[in-house]
Amino acid sequence: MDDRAIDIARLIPWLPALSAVVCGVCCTSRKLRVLAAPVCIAAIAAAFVLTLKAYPHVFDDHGHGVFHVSWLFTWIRVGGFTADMSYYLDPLTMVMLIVVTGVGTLVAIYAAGYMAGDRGYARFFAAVSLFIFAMTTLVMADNLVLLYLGWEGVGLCSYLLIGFYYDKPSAVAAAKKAFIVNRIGDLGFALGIFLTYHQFATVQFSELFQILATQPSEASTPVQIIPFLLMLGAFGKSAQLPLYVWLPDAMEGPTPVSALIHAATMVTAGVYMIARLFPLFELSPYALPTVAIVGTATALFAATIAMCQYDIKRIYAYSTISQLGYMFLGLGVASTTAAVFHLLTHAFFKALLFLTAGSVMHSLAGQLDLRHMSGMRRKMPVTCWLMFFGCLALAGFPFTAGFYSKDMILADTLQKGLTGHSTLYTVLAVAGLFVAFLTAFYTFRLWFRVFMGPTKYEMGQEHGHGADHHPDGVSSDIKVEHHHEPHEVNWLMNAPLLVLAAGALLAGYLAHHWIGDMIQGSSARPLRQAIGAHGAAHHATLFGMDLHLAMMYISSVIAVVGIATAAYFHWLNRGAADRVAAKWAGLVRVLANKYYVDELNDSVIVRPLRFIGYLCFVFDRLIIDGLVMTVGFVPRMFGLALRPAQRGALQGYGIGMATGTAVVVLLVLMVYF
Amino acid sequence: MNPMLDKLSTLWPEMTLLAGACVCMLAGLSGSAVVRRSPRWIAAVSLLLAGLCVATSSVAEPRHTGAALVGVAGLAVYVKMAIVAVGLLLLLIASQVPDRLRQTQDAEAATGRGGVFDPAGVMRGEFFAFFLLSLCGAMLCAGAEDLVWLFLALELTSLPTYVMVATSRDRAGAQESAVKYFFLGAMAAAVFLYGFALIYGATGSTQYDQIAAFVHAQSASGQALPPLFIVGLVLAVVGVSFKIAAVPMHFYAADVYQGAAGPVTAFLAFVPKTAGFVSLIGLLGPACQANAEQLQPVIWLLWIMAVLSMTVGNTLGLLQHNVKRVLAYSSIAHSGYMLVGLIAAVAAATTPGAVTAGEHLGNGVAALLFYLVAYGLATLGAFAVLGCVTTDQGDEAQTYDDIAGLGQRHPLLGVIMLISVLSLVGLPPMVGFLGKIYLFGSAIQHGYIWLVIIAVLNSAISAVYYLRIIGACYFAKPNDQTQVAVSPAVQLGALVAAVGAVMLGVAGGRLVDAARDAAAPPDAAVVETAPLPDGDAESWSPQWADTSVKW
Amino acid sequence: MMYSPDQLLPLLVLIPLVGGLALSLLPNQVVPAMAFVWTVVTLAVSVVVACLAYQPIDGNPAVTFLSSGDLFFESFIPWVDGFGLSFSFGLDAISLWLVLLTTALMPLVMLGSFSAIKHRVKEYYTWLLLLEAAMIGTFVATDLIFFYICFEFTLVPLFFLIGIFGSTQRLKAAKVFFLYTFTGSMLTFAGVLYVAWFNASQTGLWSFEIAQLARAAQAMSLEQQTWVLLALLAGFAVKVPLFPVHTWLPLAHTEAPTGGSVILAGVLLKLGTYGLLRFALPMTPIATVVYAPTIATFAVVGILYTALICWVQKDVKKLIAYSSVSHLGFCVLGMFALNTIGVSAAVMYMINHGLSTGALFLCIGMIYERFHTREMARMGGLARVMPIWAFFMVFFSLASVGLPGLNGFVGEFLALLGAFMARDVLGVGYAVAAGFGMILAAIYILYMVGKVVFGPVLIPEHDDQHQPPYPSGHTHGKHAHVRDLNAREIMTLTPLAVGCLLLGLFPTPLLSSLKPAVDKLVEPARLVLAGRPHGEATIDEVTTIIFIDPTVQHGHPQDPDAARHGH
Amino acid sequence: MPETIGLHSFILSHFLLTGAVVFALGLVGFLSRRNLIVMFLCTEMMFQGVAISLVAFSRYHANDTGQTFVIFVLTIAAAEAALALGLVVLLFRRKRTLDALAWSQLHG
Repeated sequence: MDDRAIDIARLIPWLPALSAVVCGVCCTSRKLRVLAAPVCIAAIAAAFVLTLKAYPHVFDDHGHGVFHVSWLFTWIRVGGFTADMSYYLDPLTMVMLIVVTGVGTLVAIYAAGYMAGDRGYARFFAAVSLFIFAMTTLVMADNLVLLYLGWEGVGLCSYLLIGFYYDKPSAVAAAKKAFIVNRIGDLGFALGIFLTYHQFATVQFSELFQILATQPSEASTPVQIIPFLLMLGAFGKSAQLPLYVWLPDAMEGPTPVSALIHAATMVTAGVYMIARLFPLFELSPYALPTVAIVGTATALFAATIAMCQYDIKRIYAYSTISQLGYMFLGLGVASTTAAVFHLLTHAFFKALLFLTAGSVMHSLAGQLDLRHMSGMRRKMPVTCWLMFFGCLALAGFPFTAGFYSKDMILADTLQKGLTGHSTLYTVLAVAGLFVAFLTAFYTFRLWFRVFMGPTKYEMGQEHGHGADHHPDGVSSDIKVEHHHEPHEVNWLMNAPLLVLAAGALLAGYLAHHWIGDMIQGSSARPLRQAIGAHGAAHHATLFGMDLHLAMMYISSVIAVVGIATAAYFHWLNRGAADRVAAKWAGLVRVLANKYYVDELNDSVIVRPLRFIGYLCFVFDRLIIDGLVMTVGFVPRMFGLALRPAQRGALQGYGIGMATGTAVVVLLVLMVYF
Repeated sequence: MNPMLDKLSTLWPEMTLLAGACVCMLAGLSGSAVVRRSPRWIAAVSLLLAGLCVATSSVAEPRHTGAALVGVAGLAVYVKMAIVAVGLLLLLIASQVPDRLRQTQDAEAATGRGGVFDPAGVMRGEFFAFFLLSLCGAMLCAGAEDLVWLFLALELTSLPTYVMVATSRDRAGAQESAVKYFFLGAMAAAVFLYGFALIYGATGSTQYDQIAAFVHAQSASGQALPPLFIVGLVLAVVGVSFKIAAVPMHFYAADVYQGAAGPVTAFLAFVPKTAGFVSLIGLLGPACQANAEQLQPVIWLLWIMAVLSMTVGNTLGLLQHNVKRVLAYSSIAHSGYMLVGLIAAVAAATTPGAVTAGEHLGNGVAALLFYLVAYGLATLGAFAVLGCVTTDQGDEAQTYDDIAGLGQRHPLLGVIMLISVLSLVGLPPMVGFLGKIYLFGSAIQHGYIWLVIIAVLNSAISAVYYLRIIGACYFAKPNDQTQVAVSPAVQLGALVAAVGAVMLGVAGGRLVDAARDAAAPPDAAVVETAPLPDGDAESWSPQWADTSVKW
Repeated sequence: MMYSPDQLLPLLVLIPLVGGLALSLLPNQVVPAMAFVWTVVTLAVSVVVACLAYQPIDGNPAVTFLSSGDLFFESFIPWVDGFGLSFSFGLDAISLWLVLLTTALMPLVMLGSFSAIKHRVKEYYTWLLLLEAAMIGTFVATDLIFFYICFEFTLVPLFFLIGIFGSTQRLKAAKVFFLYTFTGSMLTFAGVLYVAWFNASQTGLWSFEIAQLARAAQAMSLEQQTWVLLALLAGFAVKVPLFPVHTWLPLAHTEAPTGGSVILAGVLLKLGTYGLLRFALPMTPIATVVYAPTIATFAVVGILYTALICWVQKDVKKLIAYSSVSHLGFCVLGMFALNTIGVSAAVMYMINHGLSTGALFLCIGMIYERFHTREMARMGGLARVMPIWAFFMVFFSLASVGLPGLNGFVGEFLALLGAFMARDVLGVGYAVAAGFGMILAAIYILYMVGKVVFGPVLIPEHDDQHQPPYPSGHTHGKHAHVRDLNAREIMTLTPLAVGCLLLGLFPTPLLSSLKPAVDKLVEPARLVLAGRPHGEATIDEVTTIIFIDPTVQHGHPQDPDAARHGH
Repeated sequence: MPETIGLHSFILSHFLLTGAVVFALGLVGFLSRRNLIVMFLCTEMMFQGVAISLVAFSRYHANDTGQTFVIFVLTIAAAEAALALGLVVLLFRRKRTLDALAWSQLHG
């Protein structure tokens, strides 16, 4: 078994792990610190190469996807419960690995430049390599418990990286918030695993899928509950509606982190999990519709908030939540191909957008507010065009990557709506289109604000190299360049952006057939509700044309209209934008304050819980401890009661003894005779 | 041979002590100072001689004593040997008491008027004489087979102690405790004497075996025991319980233990208590011919006395600031624990087909005897350490801050106090724990679950004031006003007691077997059954008491 | 048969005992080093015992001493034959691993307290070594009274350690600690005597052999077993500490010296759970099955209740103390799931908690040595000033909160899984409720880490009379030059960190060795569950109490035998 | 009941009654009187009360055990008297008073 070529893939997670250890060692001394970046980049790149080497082996000789399980070592085995460190390699894994290691390498290269000169340089790369280890383990896991290990591992790395600038209390609070909200999701996930083991006596995917294949379509209620529990975990990790609050605050971390973790890879873990366990989700009739509804609701909700935000990174954060909503919609309508395709393309253009935003922040010394910058195209032409391509892809401009993937999702939703005659999916498709319009609008609102219009800017307060650095006073012992002019970033940082831009533009066209074959060959192919985008039911038509062709036209029109309105309001006639904002002041204020969700959470959950905690502490000290002390006091009370009898007088004792004897004798006489 | 003569043959140990006492008296009055200082050696020699007599005294040929609770011969040997052993340790500790009295020194010093020595002032001889006499009385209690003999023995035990308490310290406290001890003792004596009289009245004889025959006849014929006998027995038990400071008669204990000097209090804590318990065993022996429900009032009385003694001892002990009063209340509490053993013994004796010799844990009397030695060693150690510390006014250590920081100032005394106190609490490695297993095991054996639960909770309460003593020794800052004057003899005595407590705890097997043999019931002693090999008795099925939970 | 080392176990108890007593003869300067040597020697002996235990017997790898599940290396020193008492030693997998935990932690405790203890050094190390002897004695004892002796003797050393070397309220803490546990264990003493007597009435012979008592005790009626279980719980639940009787722990922990609190958290809390496992399960199976839900409710309430309390604590040591109560709630929950997964998880949990919480206390001790304060409000951002310490602190916090890949996760996950699988004993609600404990654990640990390790730098001003932080004595600029961990301190923490990681990634050697021993302990309870009555407990009396959940179908995975893994 | 020429039971009860009354008087006296010497005398009365009952029983059982017992009781009473008076002299020399209440410093 060990001679199989596929087993080379077992090394993929352990290279970054090794790099994490090496970078950890580099942290200790200033001289070694510079060494961290190359080690990290090399490790992730090597993982990427290994992925490509293992790629052909997931197909059998006539091209159909097949899965391999390669065992590394025994992890947990107790009383029939087995969860080993072994990997499940199939086309879906390959897609995810390409995304993770590919985007990972590019972001690492960018970060080498971006983080140069930072005091925690080696610590940053140690955390990034640990993240890649956790993400690859998550993606390649062969059983639910190993998936859970990767799951919480990425949660830990996001905690470490969000709280990278641990001097800032806001960063520490954001990191804590991220970890705890993820943990809430993970609880659902863990309970899902328990129920799965309880029902199917196994947690390994290979065995699970065999058992699921033989399951009757009408599963028993406990089996139907499993997807809802797993869904909780997915929504927690992928920042969907109830548990999305942590992602916008996660922007406290350095920008490469936001790009890699909070845009491209980690947040897609939820999508991957549902795709991987799709046979399980198909079992219960209500699971997938719930996923679809939550996905669309989140997309709409996040898009509206993004409209009125002024911080660049927060806009992109809400945009990510919105795009993830799309992916969940795709999964909800059993079109895993569309969902994973959108995941792939989104990883490219969102990483691009974040990194270009990083370049803007980098050159404006940490300035992030839209209102304090405009007309930067003269100062930073390359970044301007790179962000332009990213925005096009995000807005879904025809023939860009975003266009293909978003269109596929909306088409499949509409098709399910029309063929299945269920109004739910039609409504979801229409909502999806409206969100596409909003997305186009807020993306280009940002772009026109930043790059178009008169060139004026206010430098951010962080002086020195790299973006939102430590507050001054903390003597960072690196040379401080006092730039007062925004400048183009060096080529080391722009090179990866070019690759990402190429991906954002061309990935859609190149990959939309390739992704279909990959998903069909993996565990994520829909078995029961086979409506498959390219499967049967070609005959659905809309406006006389073939459905997919029609959808292409509609979404391109929406994208162009969106871009035009954004151009009008935020480039040509900014005054009009202010007038509209003034007219709808109430709505704008609500959206700007993110529907006051954070304040709601704080007052409804955090504060009362803390009060209950305080109540328990007082209860513990007063009642339980008090009770124990009073029980301890009882003997002393007896003593105090008996003490008067010992007052020292001889006759007193005599009387005591006499009465004692008399009482005893009388009792004996009375009771017994 | 004339029964009286062979009776005398077993009294050699007592006679040696008596002789020793007289020689001490005389030596005390002799002209030369050296001879006047010699009584403590004379006492030691006579004790050793007595020990020798006990060891060699022929216990082999048992006399048929009819229906005593236990074979008198076996019990007597064990008790006498225990008294000799603990007596020797007490002697070591008490050897300083007479010298500390100012009167004795002044009387010894050359008086201004040309060196005339005032014999009345010299106490040294008398103290040791009374010491030996009291021990002799305790030994007599062990051998008693007759109410009159028992009465005399009890009086012989207590009268010398009144004098020892009165002359132990020059303080008013000693005199006050002596007067209380004397008068209350006299009253208690009157009570139990009246009890004896009623028993005699009901049965017509004062001999244990005749009383046993009478009771046996009564219970065999099915009638209830005559009320006169029951009331007599109750009065006797309550009267004798003055010696062991059980509840109705416990009032004197605290003041007397506080007033008297440390070593004398140690003496009071062990010798009268041993005499008291042995007499109770003797007294209840004949009564046990009756069956359980006929003896219900007596068992119920013992149950009340045990529970009240434990509770009063422990709860009042919590409130004390004076270490000696704490140890006094702890001795009341320990009497309560030992009464648990007595109850188990009576329950065993009154149930038909009672337990045979091979049986250990079920044997209340053996547990009682074992615990007596364990308790003796522990209190002896504690009081010895107290005796070593003198406050700046020249008085003995009384309160907690007198012995503050003892562990740091004198590590050996600290460790001895620690071992003694831990043994009193009943913490495992010490002999006290083994004693508690024996006592509570035998009580549970006969269904007294609730009694054991109360006893266990009481020993938990007792931990509070014992911890205060350890806390004072180890946690408080050393108190430099007190001097720690340690004479070699006292230190040796305390050390032997502590080592004994630990060694017996760890290797207590010997003592357990000795106690079991001592407590062998009469019929077993008469019917020469081969003593069961240790431990792995062959499978025989003892007729167990019914397993119903009594109270 | 190669030499079976039954003399090793008495040696294991005697070395620390003799070592401790021998310390009093040595001069003060050499006492710490000698104490450390004694503990290392004990560790060496225990490792030898472990290797022998794992050694395959006459060549067949599957059969080792551990595989049979019953006691091995038994030896016997006569003590009081009359009562059937003897110092009898014996090991099984559970006690082997707990002995290893004890002997592994002790050298680190010694190492950790070299700089902390300056006065009365001799007493400190003597009491620690005697404590170690008592703890090892508890784990290797197979005679009920010998177990009870060691179990109760552990109180005395700690009473002195807290009383002499504690901080401000040490006297109250020592008193409450001793009396609370002592009262509980005295009730257990009564229970023990009752069981021994019941055995004697059955077999006619007094004996305190645990195996024999267990066999005889199962014949007790449910009512008798309830009383005995109550007595056992009185002693062991206080020690665990289970929810309502836990109030002594925070006081004892905060007042104990660093070494004392590490051992208190590391091993002494395990005496309670070990006692429950060794006695409650085998001796009173019917009562255990009947009252498992009640005890599990206490455990779960304990988890959530104390986790919330942790969150509002101001003193970091009190926070960790309350967290121990919460963690051990998981352990008890796993134990009373009464299935192999649950009980193995409980044993694993004991060891994990020992390592991670012991390490946390060591870290806090190092802070206390430098700043003489435990107030979280007065310190912050120490990562900036002490990066190595920060790494260890974060590492052990995550281990204790159950991050996968570290040891806490395996114990916690399996405990919850065990509780979830035990639908026939406990309802499914227990696992879900305990799951929320995982979230609360993350909340209070990150609250503490956020305040102490991260955030803006704040070095506590030592306004009281303590000498300046650690040896440096520099003036206080914005950055007092506070020394990070020195080599000794790193050497104390690294083994624990490696232990956590290894147990996290390779728990199977431990778990598989536990399985036979655990099965033997759980077997009586499982028989009761399966309805096969014992003694006179009639079948209907048992089954009416415990319904067997019929709804679970398809391979109810109680104990599927073949361990399947991917090829 | 041994058929002897002893007392009839109803006559016995008279003697027992007197013995008990004497005993009770002694007890009450002991508990109420302040003077130490009088207290001692009351203990003597208690002993005499017992002696009366003993003689009565001996006559009732027509054997001499009771009377020998009385002789011993008397000797012991004498010994106690000697000791009591010695003690009282010691106390008087210390506090110049015979009041029992003077001696109650030790308490609590």
